[in-house]
Amino acid sequence: MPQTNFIQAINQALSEEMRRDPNTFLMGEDVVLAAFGATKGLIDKFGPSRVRNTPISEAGFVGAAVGAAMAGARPICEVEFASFFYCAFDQVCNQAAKLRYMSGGQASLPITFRAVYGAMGGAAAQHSETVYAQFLSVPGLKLVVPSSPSDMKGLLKSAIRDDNPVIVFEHGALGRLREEIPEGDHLVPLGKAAIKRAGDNVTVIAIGAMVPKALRVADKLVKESISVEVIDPRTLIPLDETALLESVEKTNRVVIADEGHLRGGAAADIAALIAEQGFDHLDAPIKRVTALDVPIPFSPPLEKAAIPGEDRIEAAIRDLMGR
Amino acid sequence: MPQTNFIQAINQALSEEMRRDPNTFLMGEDVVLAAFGATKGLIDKFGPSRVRNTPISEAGFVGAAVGAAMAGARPICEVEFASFFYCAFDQVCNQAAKLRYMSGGQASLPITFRAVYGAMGGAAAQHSETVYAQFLSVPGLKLVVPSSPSDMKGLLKSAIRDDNPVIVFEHGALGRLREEIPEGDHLVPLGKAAIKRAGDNVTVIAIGAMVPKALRVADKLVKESISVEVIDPRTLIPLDETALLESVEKTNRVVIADEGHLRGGAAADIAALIAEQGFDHLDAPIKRVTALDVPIPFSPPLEKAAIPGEDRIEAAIRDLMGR
Amino acid sequence: MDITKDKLLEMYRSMQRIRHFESKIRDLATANEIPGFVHVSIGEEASAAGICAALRKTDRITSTHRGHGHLIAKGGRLDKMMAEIYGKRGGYCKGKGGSMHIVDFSLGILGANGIVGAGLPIATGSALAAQVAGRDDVTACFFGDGASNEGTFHESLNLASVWKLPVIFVCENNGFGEFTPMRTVTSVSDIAVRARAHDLPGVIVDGNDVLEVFKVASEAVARARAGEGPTLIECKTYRWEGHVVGEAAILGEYAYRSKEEVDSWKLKCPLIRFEKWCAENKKIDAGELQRIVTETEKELDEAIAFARSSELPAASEVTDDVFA
Amino acid sequence: MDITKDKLLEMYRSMQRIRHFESKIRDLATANEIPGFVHVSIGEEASAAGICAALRKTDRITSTHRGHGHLIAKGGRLDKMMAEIYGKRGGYCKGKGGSMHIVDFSLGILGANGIVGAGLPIATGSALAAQVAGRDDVTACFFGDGASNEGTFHESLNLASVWKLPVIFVCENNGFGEFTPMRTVTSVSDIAVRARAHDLPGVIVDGNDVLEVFKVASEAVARARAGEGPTLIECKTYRWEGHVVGEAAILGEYAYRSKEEVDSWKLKCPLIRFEKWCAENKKIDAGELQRIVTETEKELDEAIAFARSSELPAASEVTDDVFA
Ligand SMILES: Cc1ncc(C[n+]2csc(CCOP(=O)(O)OP(=O)(O)O)c2C)c(N)n1
Ligand SMILES: Cc1ncc(C[n+]2csc(CCOP(=O)(O)OP(=O)(O)O)c2C)c(N)n1
Ligand SMILES: [Mg+2]
Ligand SMILES: [Mg+2]
Repeated sequence: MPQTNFIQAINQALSEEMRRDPNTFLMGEDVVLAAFGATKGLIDKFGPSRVRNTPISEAGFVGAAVGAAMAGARPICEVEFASFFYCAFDQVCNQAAKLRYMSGGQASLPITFRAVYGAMGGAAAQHSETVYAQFLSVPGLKLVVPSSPSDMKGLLKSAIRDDNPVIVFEHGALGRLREEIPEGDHLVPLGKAAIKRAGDNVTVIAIGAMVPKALRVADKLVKESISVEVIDPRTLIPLDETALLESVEKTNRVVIADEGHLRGGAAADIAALIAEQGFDHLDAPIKRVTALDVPIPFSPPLEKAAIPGEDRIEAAIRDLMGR
Repeated sequence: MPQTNFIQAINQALSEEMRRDPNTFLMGEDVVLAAFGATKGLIDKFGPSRVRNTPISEAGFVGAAVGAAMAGARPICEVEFASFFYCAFDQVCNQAAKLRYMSGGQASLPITFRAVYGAMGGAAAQHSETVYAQFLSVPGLKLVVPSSPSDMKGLLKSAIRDDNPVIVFEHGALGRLREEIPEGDHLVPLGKAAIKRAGDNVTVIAIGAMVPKALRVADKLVKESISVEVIDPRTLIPLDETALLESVEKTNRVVIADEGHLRGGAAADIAALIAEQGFDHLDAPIKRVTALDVPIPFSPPLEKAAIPGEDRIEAAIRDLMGR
Repeated sequence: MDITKDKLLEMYRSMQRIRHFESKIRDLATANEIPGFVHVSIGEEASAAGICAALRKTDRITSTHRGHGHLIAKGGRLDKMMAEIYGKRGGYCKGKGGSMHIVDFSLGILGANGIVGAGLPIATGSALAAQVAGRDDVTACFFGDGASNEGTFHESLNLASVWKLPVIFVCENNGFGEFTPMRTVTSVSDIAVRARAHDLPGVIVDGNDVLEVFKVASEAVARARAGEGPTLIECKTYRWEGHVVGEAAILGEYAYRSKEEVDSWKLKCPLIRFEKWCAENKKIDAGELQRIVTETEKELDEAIAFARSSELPAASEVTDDVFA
Repeated sequence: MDITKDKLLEMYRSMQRIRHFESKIRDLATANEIPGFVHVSIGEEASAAGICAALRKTDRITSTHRGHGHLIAKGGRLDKMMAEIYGKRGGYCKGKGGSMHIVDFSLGILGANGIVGAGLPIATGSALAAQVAGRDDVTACFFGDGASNEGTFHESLNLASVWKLPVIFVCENNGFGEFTPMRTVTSVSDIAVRARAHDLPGVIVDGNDVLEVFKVASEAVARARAGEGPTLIECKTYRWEGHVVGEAAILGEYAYRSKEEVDSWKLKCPLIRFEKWCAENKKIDAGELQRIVTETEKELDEAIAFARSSELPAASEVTDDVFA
């Protein structure tokens, strides 16, 4: 089977789902020419009514996606860099997330948002945000952070079919990762974690771009007979709490690796879950490996220092193992 | 000494600091007539140039506060309900919080934002948000959540004098709480927690409106010889980690009470800190008492069910004590 | 333009239903029988009635914090609205929404909204959905003069204009945003002027004249339905009551506008004006109008009875309806 | 209006410094010697130079992602800019900002900005600070045609107009936002029209004619300084290069505009035009202009040498500068 990268995986998912459901349409800044490549060629397949370049008006077009969903469409709305969600936070947090609940369940809002997040090499503070932490406390949203092309395709397809607002995050530095993707209608359900590597001594819960890093560390440490289990929640909302807690029950030690910040980040969210529900299985403190609490700096050595690398995952594991 | 309520405390702080520093000025929607009362009479003291009603343009005037601070002023910017920050999230998260760091320390941004948050009785989902959780992961901001009039006055005065963007949150249902405020230039430093009640068996870390609730529960349980320590972080950034950890070291049991949501909330953030740095002192799981993960509903019985009440704080304490 | 008698009766009924409903809501909120913030639209009935009379059932509307009137004019049921405002399970949103968040999807009411300016992108998107699906439904979007200072106003007008979306932007200019006079925070005195910034027609209409509103709305709807794009209609009007029920208790009476000003607008009551017009033009006799009033009183009484007798939601319902 | 020879030389030097700097940056980025996203403004030099020539040192500017030119024209040092773009410690922001975030407070440069439309409220606030403090400093705000579709554009114009703030809004209309032609996403063909939505003067100027830009800017600055409020100036111009350096490698050459179109604008080069004008009007002789070119080349060489020899920041510096 051919190797597929992230961008191609996204393109396949969009193409298949837009073909499958004529209620879907795509909009966002420059989706026609596809700055990042993911939406390339869709204009030829689906035409200008279903593939629309928007003005640079995030609040306007994100809000329009909300309205379109309320009126029976199934919009796929791209927000280039996840940091630009800040320009449309009301539309996501106060409208999309809440309208169903506030209407007593009358409204259904099948919207898929896509955005690129994370430090990708010199994009600097305003373009490198790991924004998902700020959506965690907004009931009504689903949050998807795939770590591989195959998961991306399967999760994005599920997101598009979901009847709720779902945000699918794509790490800006994972674009070249390649793998085989199962043929056919490959779906990955929202809310199922994946054990990316089984192990016995320490659980590493890794999110998004941290998954490949954690796997490399696990590869390395196995030579020293440290057996690391790498588990990827894949979706932060809904969160597969059972899978995470079961892993901790097995290993009794946990590191949570996330590119977001330490304070108020997704790692804190998962740590709190385990400290509450998995406490009795823990033999050691819950370690977090995250970005430093600074805006992401521009200069490469500073950026590298700010975001969590393999060295820090390894150090955390060794610390827990006393080695 | 006279009893002062929250609104009066804010008014005093604003009035004193605006008199003290001619670089300060106040702007926001309806600050002249003062919908909530806190800014009442300031127009008469400081005139229309320093007390300005803005258009309903949150991104515009919050961004203007940022620009004014960069140009040497010390703006105090009111955003009525904290939920309206969503309309100005870029200006707070991507501009105010980051400009100093991105400029390599050239810019200093002495801005004080004020906003009312929380469930206040039928304000419904779009006006009842506990927004501070979403600013926790934004390095560069300071977050203040006072629980009493005296703290409000002292913290707000410190916030105005601080050279960084500080957001001061005021719970919408605490307006009538009264207490004596020390005379003179009453300042409470940012970053110092307050032990609101000392105790030995369980620590309750309570934020904002949860503090009076926790104190009432502590009052009740002392009759059953359960000694509850109630500690109020007062500022979430900077966080007085030492004080929180010391309390846990003493009591070995902790409940975190916050009106924000469970997932991704301020309670999760503090729980993660303790699970990492206070783990060895813990005898029991870290309990969180928070709002349910639903948008805050309108109808009074639903609102009551959604937000954390004294009953739930009490239950969590009893659970930890095995009683 | 000739308006049929049925249309005239429909508009009058709308205005009466709004006036009765809002007056009652004001009294109930003043008496603390209703929780939360309540904004009523007494004095502004003609714009809601005139615009919605130009719409058909499959057309949609978005509304605001001051939304009861729009919802009623689009056919909203008084009983379910009243029950919602009481926070009862029998309400439109099972008590989860309240005054600022009432929705009726079956009538194309996409909702009141507590966030100023939030309805504009939603209405634009609703019109976009119609265009993508090839249906000719129109969406009308109500908002205030204050909302026209939000960026979403301009972003929506631009998007709707570029894509020629079937949407009618209806600015109810009542001269105030909360307690702040429009002229102190808005650079222009006519919001309609702002249409030019987005190359769409901007029309000013006497918002207290339901017939004029209906005429202008009908043209805009026809344009939209024909694929010719959006229109901005500015209805000049006034709210008789405070911004929010209960404000006088905090601010005092006439804290930001004079009694004379308020009284002068009461003389321009859209209902009385319509009644006079009917009498002068011998269109509808007073008895027929009076019957509508009587029917409306009855409808309102029943709505209140329904709301009062409806149950409060159970605490266990709090977790329902977050996700589909 | 008579422009002094010093002013003419100043503007020419600005344009040359921009052209040289940007051309070099393009080459360095193409050669991967510079990290991150880089946007250059070749072809748009006249608007930066003409506007900033009308400002004094205590006046302030805000800029955009395509900001090098504005910063240079306001007096930014090429060496510290270059070092910043290299991510070096000797850069304006110690390497923390990069191309999109350069700031020089001592020169009133409040910063480039990576967020489209974000500079407008900041500029408005900068002007507000001047007004509150009773100083007569003016703030100029650069932004693109694309940015004029952001709500912040309108919110800022409205605020500045209502409060008569000393700010000049400068729209550099180059016809594109990224790869999207303006006409497909913008409802009007002249951004200046949008000034009317906020009751301020809107002026269109040939953005490749530095003399015209300077004249219009001088009038706007005088107005602002005199307390008469803001002006919107639309400079019609064009970017010769791609939106971002390296885009052709992804999209191919001429993916969204024709070679003919690009070439036709190169014929309108603002520098050549100015040189011709000098020759025709015998204002400045060619030798004097040539000396500026030579000096600029030397300044640039030194800037690159400075940037290359400056150290990268140490990892330990990452936690500095978050809080004051
Ligand atoms: C984004 C946002 N900002 C502020 C408010 C508070 N607020 C509620 S209504 C209102 C005034 C709105 O004025 P206008 O749009 O003219 O409508 P009107 O009340 O006059 O009908 C304000 C400021 C809000 N709900 N949402
Ligand atoms: C809020 C926001 N949305 C989108 C982007 C991505 N982006 C960067 S530059 C650009 C185009 C800007 O166009 P224009 O304002 O005309 O400036 P120009 O690039 O033509 O100078 C876009 C869409 C951004 N940086 N910020
Ligand atoms: Mg109004
Ligand atoms: Mg442009």
